[in-house]
Amino acid sequence: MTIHEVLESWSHNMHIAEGFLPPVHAVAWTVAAAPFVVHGARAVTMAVRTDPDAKLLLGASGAFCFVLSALKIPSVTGSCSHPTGTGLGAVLFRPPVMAALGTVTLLFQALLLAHGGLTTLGANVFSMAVAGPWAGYGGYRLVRALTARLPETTALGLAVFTAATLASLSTYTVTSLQLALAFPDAGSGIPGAFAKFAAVFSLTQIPLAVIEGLITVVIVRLLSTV
Amino acid sequence: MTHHTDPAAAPAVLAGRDLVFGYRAGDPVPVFSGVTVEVPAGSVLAVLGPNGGGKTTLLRLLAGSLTPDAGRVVLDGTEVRPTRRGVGELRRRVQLVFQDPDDQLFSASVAQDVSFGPLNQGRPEPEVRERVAWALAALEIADLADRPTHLLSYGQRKRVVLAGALAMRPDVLVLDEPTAGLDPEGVEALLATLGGLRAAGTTLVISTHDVDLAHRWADHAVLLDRRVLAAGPARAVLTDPALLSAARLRPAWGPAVGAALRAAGAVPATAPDPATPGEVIRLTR
Amino acid sequence: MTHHTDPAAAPAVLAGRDLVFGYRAGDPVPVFSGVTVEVPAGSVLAVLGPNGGGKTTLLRLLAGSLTPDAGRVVLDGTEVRPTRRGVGELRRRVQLVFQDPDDQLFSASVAQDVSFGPLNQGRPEPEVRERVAWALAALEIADLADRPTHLLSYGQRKRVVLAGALAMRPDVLVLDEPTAGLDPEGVEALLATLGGLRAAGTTLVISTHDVDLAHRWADHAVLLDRRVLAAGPARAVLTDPALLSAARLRPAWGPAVGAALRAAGAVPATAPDPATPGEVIRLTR
Amino acid sequence: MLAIDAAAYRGPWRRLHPAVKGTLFGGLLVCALVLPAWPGAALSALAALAAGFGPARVPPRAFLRAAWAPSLFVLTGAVTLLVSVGGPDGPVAWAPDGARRAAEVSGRAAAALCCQLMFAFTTPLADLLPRLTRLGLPAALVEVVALTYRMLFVLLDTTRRIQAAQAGRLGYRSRAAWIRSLGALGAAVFVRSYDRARRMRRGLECRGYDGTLTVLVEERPVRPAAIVAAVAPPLLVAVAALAAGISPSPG
Repeated sequence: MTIHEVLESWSHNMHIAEGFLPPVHAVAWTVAAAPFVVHGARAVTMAVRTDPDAKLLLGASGAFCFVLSALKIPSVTGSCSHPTGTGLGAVLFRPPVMAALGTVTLLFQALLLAHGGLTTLGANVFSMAVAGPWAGYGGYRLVRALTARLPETTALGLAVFTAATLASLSTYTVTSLQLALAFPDAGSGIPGAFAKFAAVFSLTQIPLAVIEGLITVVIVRLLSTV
Repeated sequence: MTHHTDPAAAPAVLAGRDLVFGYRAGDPVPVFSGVTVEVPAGSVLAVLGPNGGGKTTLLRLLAGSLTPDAGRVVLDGTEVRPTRRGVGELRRRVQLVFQDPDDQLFSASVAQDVSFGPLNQGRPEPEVRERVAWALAALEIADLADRPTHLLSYGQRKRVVLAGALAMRPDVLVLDEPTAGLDPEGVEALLATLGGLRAAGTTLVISTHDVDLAHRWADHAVLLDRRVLAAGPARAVLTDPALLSAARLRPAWGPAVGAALRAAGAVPATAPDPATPGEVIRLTR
Repeated sequence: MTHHTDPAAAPAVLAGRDLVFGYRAGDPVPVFSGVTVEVPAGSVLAVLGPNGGGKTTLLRLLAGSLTPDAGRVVLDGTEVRPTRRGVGELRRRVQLVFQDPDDQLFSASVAQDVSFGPLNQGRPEPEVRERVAWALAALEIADLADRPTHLLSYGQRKRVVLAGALAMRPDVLVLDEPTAGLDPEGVEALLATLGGLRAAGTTLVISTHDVDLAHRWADHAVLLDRRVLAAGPARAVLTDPALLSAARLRPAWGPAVGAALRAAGAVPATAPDPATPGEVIRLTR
Repeated sequence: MLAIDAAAYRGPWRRLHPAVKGTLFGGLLVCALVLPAWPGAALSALAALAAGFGPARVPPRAFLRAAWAPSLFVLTGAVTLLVSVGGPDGPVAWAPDGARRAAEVSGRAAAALCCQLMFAFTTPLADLLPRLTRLGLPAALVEVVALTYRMLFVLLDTTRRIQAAQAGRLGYRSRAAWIRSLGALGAAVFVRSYDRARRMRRGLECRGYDGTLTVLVEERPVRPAAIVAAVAPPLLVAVAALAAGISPSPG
C-alpha cells in the first residue's frame, strides 16, 4: 500500500473513530454540539406537531442524508471517497434541521457502518452536522446576496457550489482542529498539530470538496427543473 | 439437469459458464452456483424460474452489472476479464433493462435520458442526436421526446428505458420481466416492438415466470431455480410438465390445449398450438 | 354499459354511486366519471380494466383513501359523509392494501407494524396482542413476527401488509393487484390464504388485469375503463369476448378452452371450464 | 443489505435485552477509555472479542471488513503523532515519546472500536430505537428516527438499482460521466424520498394514521442475573488493570 493510498483510505472515512479522543475532549465536544442539536430537535418536533405529514417527510429526508453520505465520489487518484452531503442538506433543509438529521445520520453510520464512534459522536456531530452546514449555509446566503443581479441559474449554481465546497472543507478543517486540540504537537503545540493534520487532509480534501460542489450543483439544477 | 441438444442453434454470442454468486453478507449458501447458459446469436432466450431462483442475478451477471464470485462470462467466444475495460466492453454490447423503469429514468426529459448512454460512450453530438431520434422512433415514442419523464405512464416509461438501452446499439438486449405490470394491450404492443428488434438481428434474453409468454415467443429456454434445471429449445423445455413443476412453474395453456384439441380431433393432427385464447374461441365459432 | 342482473346477489355492504374523480390539476377530462359499483356482502368482486382505466382510483375511493369530486360512497346502506368521523368509520371497516408493500410498512419490526392499526382503533393492549397473533397466523407468517421488515422478501412483505389490514378486522378487504409481482407458487399460496378469509365471511374486492384469475376466483366482476363498461356475475361478464375487447382485455383461457373441448366432445357437455392448464393436461392422459 | 445490521438480526444474542449488551460492551468501552492503556485497553479488547466471537458468534469476516476503515483512521492518526513539526529539532523531527504516545492512542482506540463493533454486531437498531424514549427524547422525534431507519433500506435499495442502471449505460467510465451520474442519482433519490413519504402517508392513512405512529413494543423483562453477568467482565477487567497498575512492574 502506497502512502497515497493510505491517505486516500483515511479520507474515505473522516469520522473520528471510537475511542480516538480522550474522554475529556469527547465530553467537551458533546457539550459544545448539544445546544445546536437540541435546537434542531426542537425545530423538528415543532414541525411535526404543526403538520403530521412532516414526520414522514423528515424520516424520508433523514434517509436521504444517510444514502447521500454512502455514495462514492471519484477522487484524484482514481480511488473514491464519500461526500459529506452537509452543504446540500443545509440548503435543502436549513442548518437547524440539518443538525438533527445529521446527528441521526451519524448515529446510524456509527452503528450500521462503523463510520465514527458513539463516544466521539459529539465531536463528529459538531464538525459534520453543525460547523459544515452553518458554513455552507452562510456561504450560500452570501453568494446569493452578492449575485442578485446575475441570471437565476448562474446565481443559484454559484451559491450551491460555494455552499457544498465550503461545507465540505470546513467540516474537515474542524475535524483537524479537534484532533489538534486533543493531540498537540510536542514541538509546536496546537498550531503545529493543526498544520500537521490539516496538511494531511487538504492534500485530498480540496479536490474532493470541489467535486462535491460540482455534483451538488448538478443535483440542485435537476431538482429545480422538476 | 436436463439438456436438450439443439443442433440448429447459432453459435453463442454470450455465455455464462459455471457462474457462482452470492457468498456475501455472511450468507453460507450462495444465491446460485454452477450456472451455465448459452445465448445463441440472433435468437430469443427465455430464463424462467420462481422468485428468488436467481433470474435477475443471472441477467445482471450476463450484462456485467454484477461480478460473479466464480465462473466466467464469455462474449463472442472471448472470456470477459474483470477489468474496467473488459466489463466496459461487455456493458456496451450487452444492455440490461431492469424490471422497474423508475430505476433507470433519472434525467429530466425523455430525450435527455435516452442520450445518457451514447454521451457516456463519448459519441460526437450529432451522432448522439441521431441515435436518440432513431431509438425513439424504433419504440414509437418520438412524440414523447421533450416530455418530462415523471409525467409518463408506466408503459411509456418502460418504452423510454428500452429506447435508452437501444441507443447504445447493443448486440444483446437483456430484459428483466419486460411484461410485468403491463396490461394485455401493453404486453402485445411491447411484444410487437421486440419482434421488430428481433427481426433486425438483435439477440434477446428475457426473464419471466409466464410460461405461456416464453412458449409463444422464445426460441430457447432455461429453467433456473438456484441452479439450471433444464436448458434447450423452448418447445421441448416448456412442454414438459415434470420439468416445469420442478422449477415451481405452472404449465402453459397453449401446448396443453393444443394437445387436448388434437387428441379430441377438434383440429387436424398437424395443427400448431394456439398462442392466445382468442385463437381457441375462433375454433368453436 | 352492460348490466347483467344477478338475482342471487347479497345486499351490497359497500357501494359507490355515480363517482366522479380527477377534475384536478387543470385537467379538463376526469380520471373517470359516473362510476357505480356494488360490492355484495360475503363475496369476491373483481375490478378489471386496462392500466390507466381507474382501477386504483376506484379502490381508493371505496376505501376512503380519496374523496370523490362527485357521487357517494355507501356503507351498509348509509351514505358516508365526508367528515373526519364518516371517513374514519369507512376506513376502519374497509381496509385497502396497496400494490407496493413499501407504501404501508413503516416499522422495522413485523409484529410492531401489524399492531399499528388495532392501536389506532383504540383497542386495549391485550386485545391488540391477540389480534396481531391471530392476523399473523391467518397469513401463515407467525414465524416472521420479530423479523426486521427490510430483510423480508417481496412476497413476505405483501403478507405482512395484508396481516396489518386484517388485524383491524375489516368487513371488506380491498386489494390492489394482489398477485402482481408474485410467481405462480406465490399466487397459489396467496389465493389459498384469501380463500380462507373469504370462507370466514370477509368480503373481498380485488383489482387485476388477469381475466383468468378473475374468472376462476371472483363471484362478481366490473369492467372499468374510465367508466363502467360492464358489471355483473363474473361468469357472465368475463366470458363475453366483445365486452372484454371493449375493456382492452384478453379473453380468459378457461372458458374458451372449456367451450372448445365441450364442442369437440372431449369432455361431457356439462363439464365445467378448466381452471388451470394442469386440468387440461390431465384430460389427454 | 448492511452487513452489521444483518448479522445483528441473525446472531444468537438477538434475544438478549439491549440493556444487557449495553452494560457489557459499554462497560468494557469505558474500561478501555479510562483505565491505563496497558493492560486496561488490552484486557477490554480481549474480553469484548471473546464475548463477540464466542457466545455471540459474530461472523469474523464481516467484523474484519467493518473494522477496516476505522482502523485505518486510527493508524494514520497515530502515525502523525510520531513526528513533531516546527519544534527546536527542525521543521520535521521524531517526536519525543512519540512512539509510546502513538501506541497508547491507537491501542485504546482499537480496544474501544472492538467494544463498539461488538455492540453493533449483536444489537439490532430496531430493538434499540423504541427505547430512546426512555432517555427522555420526545416520542415524535423517536418516531422520525425510526422512520428514517425503515426508509433508509428502501432508499438504499433504490439507489443501488439506479446506480447499477447508470453503470450499465457506462455512467461511471470517466470522471465527467461519474459527476454527471452522481448528480442525476442524487436528484432522483431526493425526488424518490419525497415520493416515498407521500405514498407512505397515503398507505398509513388507510390504517388509521392520525399523526402518531404508536406501535406495541414487546417488553422483555431484564433478568437481574443477566445484568450481573454483564457487569462482571468490565468489573474484572477494571480490577485486573488497577491491580496490575498498583503492583510493582517487573524490572
